[in-house]
Amino acid sequence: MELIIDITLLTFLGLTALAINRIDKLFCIIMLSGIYSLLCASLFVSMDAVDVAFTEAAVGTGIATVLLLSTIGATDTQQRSAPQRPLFALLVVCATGAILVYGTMDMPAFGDPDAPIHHHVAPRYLEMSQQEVGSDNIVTSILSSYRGFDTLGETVVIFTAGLSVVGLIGFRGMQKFGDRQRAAGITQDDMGKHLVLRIVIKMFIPLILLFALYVQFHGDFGPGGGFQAGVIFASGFIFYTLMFGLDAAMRVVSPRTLSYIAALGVLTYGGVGITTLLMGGNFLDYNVLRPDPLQGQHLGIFLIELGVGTTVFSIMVLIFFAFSSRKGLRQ
Amino acid sequence: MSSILELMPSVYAGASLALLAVMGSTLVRAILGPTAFDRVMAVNMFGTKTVLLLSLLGFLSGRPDFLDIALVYALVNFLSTIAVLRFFEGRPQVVKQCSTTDVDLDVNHDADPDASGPTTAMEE
Amino acid sequence: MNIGAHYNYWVAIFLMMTGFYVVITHGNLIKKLIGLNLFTTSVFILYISLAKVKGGTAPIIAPGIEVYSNPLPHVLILTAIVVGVATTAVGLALVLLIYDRYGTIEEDEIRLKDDSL
Amino acid sequence: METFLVLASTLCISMGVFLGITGAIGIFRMPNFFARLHAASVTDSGCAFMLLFGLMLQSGFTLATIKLCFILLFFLISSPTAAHALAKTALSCGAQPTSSPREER
Amino acid sequence: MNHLAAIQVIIPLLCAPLCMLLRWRTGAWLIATLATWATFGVSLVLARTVILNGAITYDMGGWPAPWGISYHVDILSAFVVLIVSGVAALTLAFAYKSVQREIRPESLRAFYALLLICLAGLLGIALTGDAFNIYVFLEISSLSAYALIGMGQRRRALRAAFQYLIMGTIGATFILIGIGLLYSLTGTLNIQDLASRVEMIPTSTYGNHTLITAFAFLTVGLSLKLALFPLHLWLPNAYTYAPSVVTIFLAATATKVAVYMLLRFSFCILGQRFVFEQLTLGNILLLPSLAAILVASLVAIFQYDIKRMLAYSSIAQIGYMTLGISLNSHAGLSAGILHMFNHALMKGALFMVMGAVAYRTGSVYLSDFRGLGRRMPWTMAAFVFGGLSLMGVPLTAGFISKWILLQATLEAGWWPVTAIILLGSLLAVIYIWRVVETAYFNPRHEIEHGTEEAPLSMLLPMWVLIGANIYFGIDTSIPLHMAERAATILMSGGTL
Repeated sequence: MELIIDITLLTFLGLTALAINRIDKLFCIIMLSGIYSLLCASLFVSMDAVDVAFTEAAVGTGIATVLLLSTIGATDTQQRSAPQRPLFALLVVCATGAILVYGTMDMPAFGDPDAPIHHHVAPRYLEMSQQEVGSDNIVTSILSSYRGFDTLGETVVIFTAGLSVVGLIGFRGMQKFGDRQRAAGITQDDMGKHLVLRIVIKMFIPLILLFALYVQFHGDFGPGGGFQAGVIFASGFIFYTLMFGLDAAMRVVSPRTLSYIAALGVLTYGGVGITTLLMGGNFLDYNVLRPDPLQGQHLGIFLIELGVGTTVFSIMVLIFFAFSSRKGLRQ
Repeated sequence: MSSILELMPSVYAGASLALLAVMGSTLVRAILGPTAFDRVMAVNMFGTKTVLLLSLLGFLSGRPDFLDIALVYALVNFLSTIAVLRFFEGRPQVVKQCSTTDVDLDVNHDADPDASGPTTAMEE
Repeated sequence: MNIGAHYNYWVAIFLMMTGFYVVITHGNLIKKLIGLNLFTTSVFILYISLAKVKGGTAPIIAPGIEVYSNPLPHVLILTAIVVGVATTAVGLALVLLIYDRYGTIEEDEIRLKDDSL
Repeated sequence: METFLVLASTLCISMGVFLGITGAIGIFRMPNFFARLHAASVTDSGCAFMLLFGLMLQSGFTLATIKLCFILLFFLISSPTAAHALAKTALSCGAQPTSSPREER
Repeated sequence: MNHLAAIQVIIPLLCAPLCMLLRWRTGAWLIATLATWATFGVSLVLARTVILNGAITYDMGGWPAPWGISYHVDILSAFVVLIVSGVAALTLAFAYKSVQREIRPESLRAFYALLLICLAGLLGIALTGDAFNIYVFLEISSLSAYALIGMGQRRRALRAAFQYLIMGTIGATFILIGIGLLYSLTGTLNIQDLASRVEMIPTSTYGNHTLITAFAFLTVGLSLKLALFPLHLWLPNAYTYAPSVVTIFLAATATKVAVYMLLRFSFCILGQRFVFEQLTLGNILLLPSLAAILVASLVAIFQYDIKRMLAYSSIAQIGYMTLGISLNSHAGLSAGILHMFNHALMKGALFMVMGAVAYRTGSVYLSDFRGLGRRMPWTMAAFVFGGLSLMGVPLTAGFISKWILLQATLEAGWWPVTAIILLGSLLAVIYIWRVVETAYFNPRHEIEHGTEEAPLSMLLPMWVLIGANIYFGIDTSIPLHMAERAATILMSGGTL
């Protein structure tokens, strides 16, 4: 049964990818890339990758589609140029594809239980992580404790993305949006006419933020964690901005404070690492945080998930503010 | 008694196959859809069907506590629909650019962004 | 059942190649970024299909379940998804500024505008 | 009791699936956008309600039922609103709901 | 003090958010400079401890090697870390004045934070002993590099940054595929554990195909990051249109770390025996490196924008490094590693001269250099010395690495290759002389706009680099010794 679901989802993915390649209207491609991420996420669920499906859906369909839409909102929705040098590209692509297929010939079959990767490092995570780290969700325990330095790198990558948007577009660019709107005489640049939508969204935003907090602190026992919580929290803010306009949203939280929150998030994560250093353990070794190592692990994971959540939330909202502040430039 | 409960997984399996078929047809509509709004509707419908498929998969694989993911899908699906509507807010000429078939919408004058109200007829 | 054994990998490779093709041929900068997104997402499918164990469930310890899928590729892919989003965000910021300064997001028009200086 | 629950949930799920399939056929048969939107959104909400209700019957009083309730609640509110907003924007952006299919221009 | 390896990466990584928290703009520069000087100090101590008592391993989070992420710092990593943090310290000292002219004041804090993050990414790659961690820190350094290049004044900087982003991400994804295939064969991600388990795979039967494909993808991905000849298209635009400070930093460090990754993956993980005997990496690398040396130097001669000329000469110098590696001999390898060090010194100094000239005259075209010999004597003198080192004139660092490379090629009996190396140096003489001739011997310059000498804060770091160039040309003991020991470790498969 699972095989049939896998194969159908994969054929849908192939179909969407071909459609994305053929259609030349940018808006249609963005919609199809939204569907592509949804399909990917359901494929991940059917392959038991629950946290990854969570993140891929929240990021691929949510944030990426919203950012792409605000980009083509500020630029143009027409793809004019025909594909250049298709034959050469087809050659290169087929060559790489052939090498890859040649490479997978020796790989273990799909779902084969005695593949090497299931017998070397992974068994210890599955057996020992409850005694050593004390969280049911093995992925969270690896993410935050065994390979915690990778997650610090991940947080810094998100922080870099936010910094580059701030460096390239700049805070003043975002502030200028307000007076550019007023100059153009558009007083209410929001979806004022949608009364029903406004009430529903006003009702939903607090629930969404509450759900984000649930996901944040539920990371140990079920799918979820800092990154997913940050994205959902940011989608609550994005809902607010879409409904009530960028000016109102910027009055709620200004881009400058968002960059401070992001910096504090990364510093929380790094700070936990440095306190473990000062308390005698290695960098990011949570056992030294509390007398009882298991509690230390819980405290450490809690703090760094908080750091990841704050950083991701503030950077996602910051990038969205920067992109939607370019909206008025085109007219 | 237990024989009745054995029936349920096959019901789930049948339902998820049907849902896959529905998702397939929505996907085809999303790719072919003449007007831009068809695509938005198709994506919205695709999202809801995926949520239902996930709930069924959760029950099929015996781990019903994964329904948080289904809830996030519903949330994200709603978010992308609202973002698209925000994108189309007050920009009718953009809608024509985004429709694939260059159906000659008899637009006598280019509707300026603020004029609301129907000015064109749009169908296959 | 050889086809079932490698079907995942072959479709992942097909998606990779479609994304790669889109990146190489299409001049529109936003379409290139979407192609890049296709390319990286299909590498994730390759990783996750490595991790699946037949008969295993998600790596969240639940009473009475013995066989779990391998959690390590999931962690790697969580980081890689974040990297993918960050790259797309920086790419889109650059596209916005390129449109600001060049007035177009088609690669050949940009090249024309630069060569005509 | 057990058999009743099983029968009820099978009935609900098959009803939901039936609605889903009608929706799928509807979006291809309907002449223009608004008719298609009507077909899609009505069957969407219906299919979601019936299917989730069927699953709720199956899972009894556990955490899963509460989560299913949340999903059902969210669907019942968000799906019609999204369809309404989509129709409103389509109307304001020039889509003309033709009264009858014969006026094919 | 065994936390050195962790502190080395943490200082720049956590000082970057600090830069963002300050409202005081020059404070950001202050934090950045202090952070880089502290990192340089730590790298000196680290290098000393590694030289004295061998490789340091440091388990992040307290988890032992194959389960957690562990840092393995051997001579080669310490050598690369020394280069990267030294150049970073001097670049930040140089950056105070130069950035005020080239970066918008409001995005100054973001600029310094990104520079620190790029430094942390490069250091992270050099130190880590975990294959996936290399990919994460590679992405950190490349992402900040895209943004830094995009901040250039001219609109072409945006185009160059976008092109670099596309090619860089494709390269990084190829590396990710390579790591994934290696992981699917062995099950671990720690480099030493990976190396031991790759040996166990009987490459004749099972696992041969996947190993070869993993090696192919890793080499293509790394040579894209390395800007090896056919895949170098992003480098000239990126270095020409980026702000001068970014060009100085990237030119002297980013490609060296990419060479380090190539060494680490092909020698330590896949094993020197497998890579060179079975897959003949030697011949695969030989042709592109020779092409790089010749074609890049030839193209450099006809460039009017001197920064672009130096960018092409960087591609040629990278050809020398990969040539050293492809010789597959101890001497060749140590020549390649030593050239990483010398090239960082040369290119750092030359691009600092470009920064000073751009600071004074606004652009670095050949016509701007007319009469600079008199008006900016110190800067142009630094250019002359840097040029001499680039050509490989005796008593300079460039000569040492060329000399050892020539010995290695003669020892291997490839006399046509030695001829090409000498031809490459000859071409270097031509394109350096072109600039020196316009600067010193050009007759009268019509409009004598009063550009006086570059400020002291720029001249000092420039001359420190030139001094290092000359000092390490004469007393080559330290870098040569480190390069040779690194070569022995690599030839023995990184387990020593």
